[in-house]
Amino acid sequence: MYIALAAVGLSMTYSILQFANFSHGDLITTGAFGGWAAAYLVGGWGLASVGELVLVRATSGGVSPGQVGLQVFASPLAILIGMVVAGAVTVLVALAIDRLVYKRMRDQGGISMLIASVGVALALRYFLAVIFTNRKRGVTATAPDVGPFTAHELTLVIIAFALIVGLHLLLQRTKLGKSMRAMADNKDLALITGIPTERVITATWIIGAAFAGISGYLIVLDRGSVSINLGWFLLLLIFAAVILGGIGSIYGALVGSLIIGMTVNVSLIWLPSDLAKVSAFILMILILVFKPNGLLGGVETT
Amino acid sequence: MSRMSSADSPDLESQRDDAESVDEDASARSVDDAVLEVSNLHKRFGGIVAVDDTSFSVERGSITGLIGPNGAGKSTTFNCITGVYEPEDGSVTFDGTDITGWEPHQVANQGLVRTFQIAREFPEMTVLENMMLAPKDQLGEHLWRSVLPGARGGVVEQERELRDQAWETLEFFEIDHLAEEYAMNLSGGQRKLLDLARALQTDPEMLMLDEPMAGVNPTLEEKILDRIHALREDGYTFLIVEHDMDLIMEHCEHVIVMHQGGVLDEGTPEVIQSNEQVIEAYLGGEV
Amino acid sequence: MTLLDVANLDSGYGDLQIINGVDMQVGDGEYVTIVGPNGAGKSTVMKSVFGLTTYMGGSIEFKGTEISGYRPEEIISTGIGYVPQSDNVFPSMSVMENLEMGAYILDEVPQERIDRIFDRFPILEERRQQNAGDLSGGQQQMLAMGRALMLDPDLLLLDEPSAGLAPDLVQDMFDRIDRINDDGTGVLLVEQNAKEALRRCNRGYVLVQGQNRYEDTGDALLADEQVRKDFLGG
Amino acid sequence: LNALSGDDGSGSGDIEPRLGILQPESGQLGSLGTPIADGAELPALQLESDTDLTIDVGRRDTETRPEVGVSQAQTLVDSGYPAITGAASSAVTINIANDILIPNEVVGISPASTSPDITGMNGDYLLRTCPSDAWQGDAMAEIAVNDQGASSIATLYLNNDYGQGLNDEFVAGCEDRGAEVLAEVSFSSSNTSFTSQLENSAGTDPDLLMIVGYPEAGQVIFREFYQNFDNDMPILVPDGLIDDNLPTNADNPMENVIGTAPGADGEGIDDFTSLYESEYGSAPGVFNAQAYDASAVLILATLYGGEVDGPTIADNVREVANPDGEEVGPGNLDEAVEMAQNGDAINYQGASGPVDFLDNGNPSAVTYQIGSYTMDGYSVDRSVTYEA
Amino acid sequence: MSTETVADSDGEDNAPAPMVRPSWFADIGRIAAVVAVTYVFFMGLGLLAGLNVNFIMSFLQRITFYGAVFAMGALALNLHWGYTGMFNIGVVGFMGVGVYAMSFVTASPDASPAGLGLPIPVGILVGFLAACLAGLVIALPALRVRADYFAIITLGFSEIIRLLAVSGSLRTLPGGYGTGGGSGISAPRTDSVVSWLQSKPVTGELTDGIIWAGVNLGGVPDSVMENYVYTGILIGIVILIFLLLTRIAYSPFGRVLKAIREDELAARSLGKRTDRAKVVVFVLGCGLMGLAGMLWLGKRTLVTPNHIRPIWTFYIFVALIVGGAGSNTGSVIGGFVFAAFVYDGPDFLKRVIESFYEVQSPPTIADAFVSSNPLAVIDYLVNSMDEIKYIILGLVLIVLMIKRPQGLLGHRKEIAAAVDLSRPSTPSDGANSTDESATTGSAGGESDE
Ligand SMILES: Nc1ncnc2c1ncn2[C@@H]1O[C@H](COP(=O)(O)OP(=O)(O)OP(=O)(O)O)[C@@H](O)[C@H]1O
Ligand SMILES: Nc1ncnc2c1ncn2[C@@H]1O[C@H](COP(=O)(O)OP(=O)(O)OP(=O)(O)O)[C@@H](O)[C@H]1O
Ligand SMILES: [Mg+2]
Ligand SMILES: [Mg+2]
Repeated sequence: MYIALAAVGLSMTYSILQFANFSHGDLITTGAFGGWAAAYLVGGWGLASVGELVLVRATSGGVSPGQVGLQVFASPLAILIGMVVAGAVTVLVALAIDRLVYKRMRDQGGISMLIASVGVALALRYFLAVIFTNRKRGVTATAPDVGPFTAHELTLVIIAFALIVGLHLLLQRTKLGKSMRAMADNKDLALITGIPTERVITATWIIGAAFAGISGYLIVLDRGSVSINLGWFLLLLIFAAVILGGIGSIYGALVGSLIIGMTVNVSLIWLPSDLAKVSAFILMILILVFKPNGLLGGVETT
Repeated sequence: MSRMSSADSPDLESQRDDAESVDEDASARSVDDAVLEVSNLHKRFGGIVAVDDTSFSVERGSITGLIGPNGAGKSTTFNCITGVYEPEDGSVTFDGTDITGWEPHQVANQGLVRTFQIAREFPEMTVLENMMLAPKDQLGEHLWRSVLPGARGGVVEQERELRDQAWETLEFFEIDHLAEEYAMNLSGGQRKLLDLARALQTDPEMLMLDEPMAGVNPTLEEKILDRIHALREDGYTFLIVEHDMDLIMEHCEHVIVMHQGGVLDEGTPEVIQSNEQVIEAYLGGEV
Repeated sequence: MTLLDVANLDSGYGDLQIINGVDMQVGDGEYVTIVGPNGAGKSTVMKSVFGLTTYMGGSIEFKGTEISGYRPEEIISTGIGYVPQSDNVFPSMSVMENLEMGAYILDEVPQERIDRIFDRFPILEERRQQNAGDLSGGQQQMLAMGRALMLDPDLLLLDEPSAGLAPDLVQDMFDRIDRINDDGTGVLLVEQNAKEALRRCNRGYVLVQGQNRYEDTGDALLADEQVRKDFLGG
Repeated sequence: LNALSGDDGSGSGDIEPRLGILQPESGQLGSLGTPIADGAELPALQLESDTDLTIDVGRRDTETRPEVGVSQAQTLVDSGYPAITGAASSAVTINIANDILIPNEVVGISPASTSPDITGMNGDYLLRTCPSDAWQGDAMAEIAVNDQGASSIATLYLNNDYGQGLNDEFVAGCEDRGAEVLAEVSFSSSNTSFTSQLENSAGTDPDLLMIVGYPEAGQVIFREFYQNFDNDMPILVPDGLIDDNLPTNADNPMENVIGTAPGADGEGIDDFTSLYESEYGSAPGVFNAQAYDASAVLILATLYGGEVDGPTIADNVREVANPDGEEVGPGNLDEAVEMAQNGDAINYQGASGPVDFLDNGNPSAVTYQIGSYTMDGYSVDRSVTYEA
Repeated sequence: MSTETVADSDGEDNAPAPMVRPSWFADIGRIAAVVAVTYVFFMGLGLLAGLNVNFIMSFLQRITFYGAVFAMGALALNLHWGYTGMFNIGVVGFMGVGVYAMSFVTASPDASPAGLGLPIPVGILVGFLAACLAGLVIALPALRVRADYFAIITLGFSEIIRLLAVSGSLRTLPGGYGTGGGSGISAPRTDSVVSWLQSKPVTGELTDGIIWAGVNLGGVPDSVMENYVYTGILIGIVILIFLLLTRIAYSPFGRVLKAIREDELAARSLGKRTDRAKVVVFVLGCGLMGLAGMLWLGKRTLVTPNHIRPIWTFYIFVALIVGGAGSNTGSVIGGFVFAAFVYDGPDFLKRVIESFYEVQSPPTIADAFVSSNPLAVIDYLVNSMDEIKYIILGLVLIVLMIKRPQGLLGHRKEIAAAVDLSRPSTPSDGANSTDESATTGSAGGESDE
């Protein structure tokens, strides 16, 4: 499910800005650190030095997640504030990067932007590493169970679902959705029709980055620990989900994520756990090969 | 220039009378020497029937026009013949060989080459490279020929010939000054010219041109038409989709009219021009 | 009064200069045609007016305001509509959506204009839900034209609108342009269907190699032996 | 052999020992590696302050990754370090030894690589102050089957040399003792979630679960374990998963976890502990004493041999470390140095144990410490000793 | 007809500057120049900082070695992506197949996991064929799908290979064979060909001579010199691949590849058998990737799954892009420059900085800020050099893409044809044709025509 959130964000920037954004994973990480820094600050105020809290337990030892009590039921406010900050910080970072990097290369091809995004990915990730150190650490307190799920899993699903529905309504009800599609379709023509392309791009980044940041934050909520490689390790799966579902489609991203998630789990029934991912990838390849869309698409003549 | 009058009036008569059900005498027009025969072709896209039971044949060595309103199914017919689409039903015979459902490259290598309505140049290759690509059966297209020491001599020899030929063609189409430019930097009309010139380079038996003159300057257009006639004299066959009626009437000896996916009528330009249904469906008040 | 006044324009793509000191005017409600060989720079002039090329010098005034530095979305709101030569529809949006995009800068989509366009091009109404990319070549041309008309512009730039249209529609297209022009909209038209275009317009330019070669009334150009021979196919 | 020291005329007093330290100061073992490297640097710091000896120490980080380790080792070797204390992870150590140490005749002593695979390698250029897991696996099997009375067992192991080696020894030991092995599940360090692996191992409901890995994955494994399984299932972990921060990172006191680790109870342990604490302000952790001993032996062997060069050091390691000779240790390292420089026979008795090397490079005896976790960290409860 | 048309009047004035057909020795010269400048740069920097000469020499050897490896990878990728437009992002998977196959063939039968114990050249051949075969297996389904699907399939493939290699289930198979799981397979090193060379009469003397010269004249340890010799062999192979690919590039076959990249349907409509060409090229490229993998990882005794992480694919992509996709010369230069400045360079710089400055760093940046020592922040940053190196790497990439998106060489038109395509003056001009064959020889490779 969290893949879905991240995938929706990636899918939007992919289709509208016309390049595969390899820094998306690190936007996720940015959100995770930014959000948890805020959550720690709010939840752990007074328990430890501000520095220790803001850096989310950068050194070994020190205050423990249990002490701070970071768990949805124990400190819902801290968790909520953390989530909002996660989105906000990521949006700010993404917009700054767009100004500094991508804006200067709008007229270059997708490949140049892709490479630049790899550069952004590295710079961003290790910038985070310098600040937060590259240690992996636990950050959440153990969550109680609610039915078959833990409270954190449930939180994740509910928020992700709400966000996706919200986005759907936003795009349905406003011109924004259409202008985004128009830009994805034919950018020159979009210019000619009077679509303020720069503003659409900004909006795209805001949505894409907010989704990335929040998903990063929620992933950590679910998994309990955070490290600077969080987003990068997920990126491949997210790309697979996006492409599987069809670039640019929210539901596609959703479905793609579910397929990827399910294959991994279902194959456990027959295969040793270390081969589960293998079967996911094999199935993915099979779907791609036999999906008629993949076979017929691309031929266009008039 | 001699224009063959190959129409067989009785059949046409019957078709005109019964335009809605052409299928009955689909391959009715008896052509002495048909190089291309299309019969009962069907193609649909979802709910839209683009080609609906189309049959016609093209005489060897002729310039045949294919006309019809926008959306009549002309381009789709082209695509079905050349293997871009696979028709749901019907058959295509070229030069005595059944080529239904063949791959585009097989069709092309059989000697049937087409151009596209919206020119498909290779954008990041120079105009010359575009031209050099086209000729069939190049020795150097075999990897080992191009790479193996000692095997390359013949390739180089052939390349030289092809190059000279390419320059000649480019000069004729007046785009030789652009030879070393990337094809993507050409203007709209120049691209169409390149597309046509490139198709000619393949030295085909028959050329199918999808609106070759749309966007081409009239002066150049005349020149190209002269060339087409000259080639026709050499035994080439042309099937041309065009909306320019003057051109069709003046240069084609045989005209096929498509309407709503089927063949509405065919015959000499004069006959077509006087067909009420054709006028209504296509020509508007022009004639 | 001149609606559009292009003076001594230099422009091109990147470092490559294509347009060399072109002068061109379109008066209020005037109908002007540009003809010329392939690659002369006709499309480039239009793109330059719309801010889509690299501007290198000269001036472009619209209704007395210099617009050479404007962004396309600003230019469109000053009242210029543009139908480019190729790639002129949004291929994976429906016909209806394409038309709606034409009215993007308005707050609401004017239904009567859509109706008027459907009146003129009934096939578009029939295919309103189809993706524009699946239309036939001619149908796409109609759609592009319809899209540009959604805004009722003061000046309409048309780059070869008749290319690929069936003869009845070609006539129709020209009639339509006449009527748009009669309603007071200035028209700047690029056509390879040059004779017809020159017959109908007020004035014409012959553009060769990025420079003005001839300028006169349409009829005068039609009558000129040299022009006929070199550019109109005899 | 000590005649060699005469080469320099005035004795070897003015040679400058050069010691490389190659430990994982970041990466999977990052949290263990830095204290180990500190321990390895300690003899040099101690000697530089207590004597007028200067020791050139080159300290580099392997990031717990073989390719990084190899290139850092190459850098050390190219810069002229003839002896290296390192590495920690068995996978890294094996790669470094094969690709760099042995071909270049540079002596490496690993304080922490316990994989049984190392036993068969070149005992002159690759030695260790920690024991082979052949022993630890057996010790763990003993604890599991005989102490804990487990008759069914499952394992979850990191799929590298260390994890695979220890798992194989442990499983063999358990089977020898008549216990049934329900599942052996491997995981890779790049995994982000281990639920399915836990399902396949802990999910078989064994009497005891054995987990081998490093803290970075360990914290996630334990977090997920406590979320999904019975908190009372006994879990046995070896040295790699002994880390004081594990309970806070997993947010659980981990009281069901029993740990084993090669202990440090040599004669010099108290001297070492006080030295370490006064230098770094914290108590030493796992393998810190072994690291100290490794460095100390290398320095002594260099001085005893009188030449800063790999083969000479290799020849003299056993001379200074194995019996026969004056017993020296962390407490009197400055005197030991003097004796080595004079060519007197010495027998280094370390912080971790007697530090006697077998021909295959392994130590001849070892003590295992058995301990348990609380929220505050790990503490040692008792120890057992093995001898070759 | 018309006499005054655009083309006739002064079309020539507007014509683009005539293209110079690059000849391969000029290109190799260019490559050599880049390498030489890089050497001088690092040499100078190192000596200035007073670094150990051996260290510098071995650093130069290393960047050359990695340069050669990256160049091989980039060349193969250029064949896929630069020429044919096949966006293969599973490069490392094919490398992995090659290395694992080679290791399996050459590992000793007594080792665990066991191998076949065959000589290294056999292993390399088998590895190459295995990588080709893997390419074929992937090509058959993958080439039928859209470009972005193709990309994800190749990526999926490389992950499958890695996951299989790391999997515990395949660690040991019946017969003692297997992947060895996380500990990989240990096999003889490919650079043992150096000692093999030394044992042969003629080559032995030559190799010994080179090593002797390095040791005695340069004072370089012989281990470093042996590495130099091995690197030299790699360079030789890079040159061979370079010539092979250049020959492909300047040929009708290369032209078909380009056409596939640009518009496959149009190429098919001109009668080109694009599917066959794609399979051939894909398989060949995969084989070359396998070769690159073997020569790189085979230098180690152990092949582990760690070596086939996707990051290596990314490195090779960057190398190719730095040089300029579509150009073979660019691929080689890109590979070297990437290895020298991006992959290994920052480490060198750290050494240089360390030689001037001793740092004592606080554990976190927050501590650095509150620390009483005003320099603590700077100390912290210097200590974080490992991270900062990646930040610099990222920034370099960004700046490069903004300022010089076509790669270091700028946009080059390498015209896909076996002859000079400029307008023949007159068909029967004798001087012209000799002129031509001269250019042809230089462009096409050996003068065997
Ligand atoms: N890929 C497609 N998907 C769906 N419908 C299509 C597709 N291609 C063509 N059509 C429809 O099929 C019909 C025939 O199209 P076609 O392109 O063959 O017309 P045409 O005769 O070439 O027209 P024009 O003269 O305008 O080019 C049209 O109604 C068009 O909308
Ligand atoms: N994007 C571009 N980049 C570089 N050069 C271009 C580009 N587009 C067009 N050109 C060049 O500019 C010149 C003028 O092109 P333009 O499209 O304006 O011609 P045109 O007069 O519209 O011709 P046509 O009647 O064929 O459409 C041509 O020589 C063309 O090669
Ligand atoms: Mg058509
Ligand atoms: Mg134009």
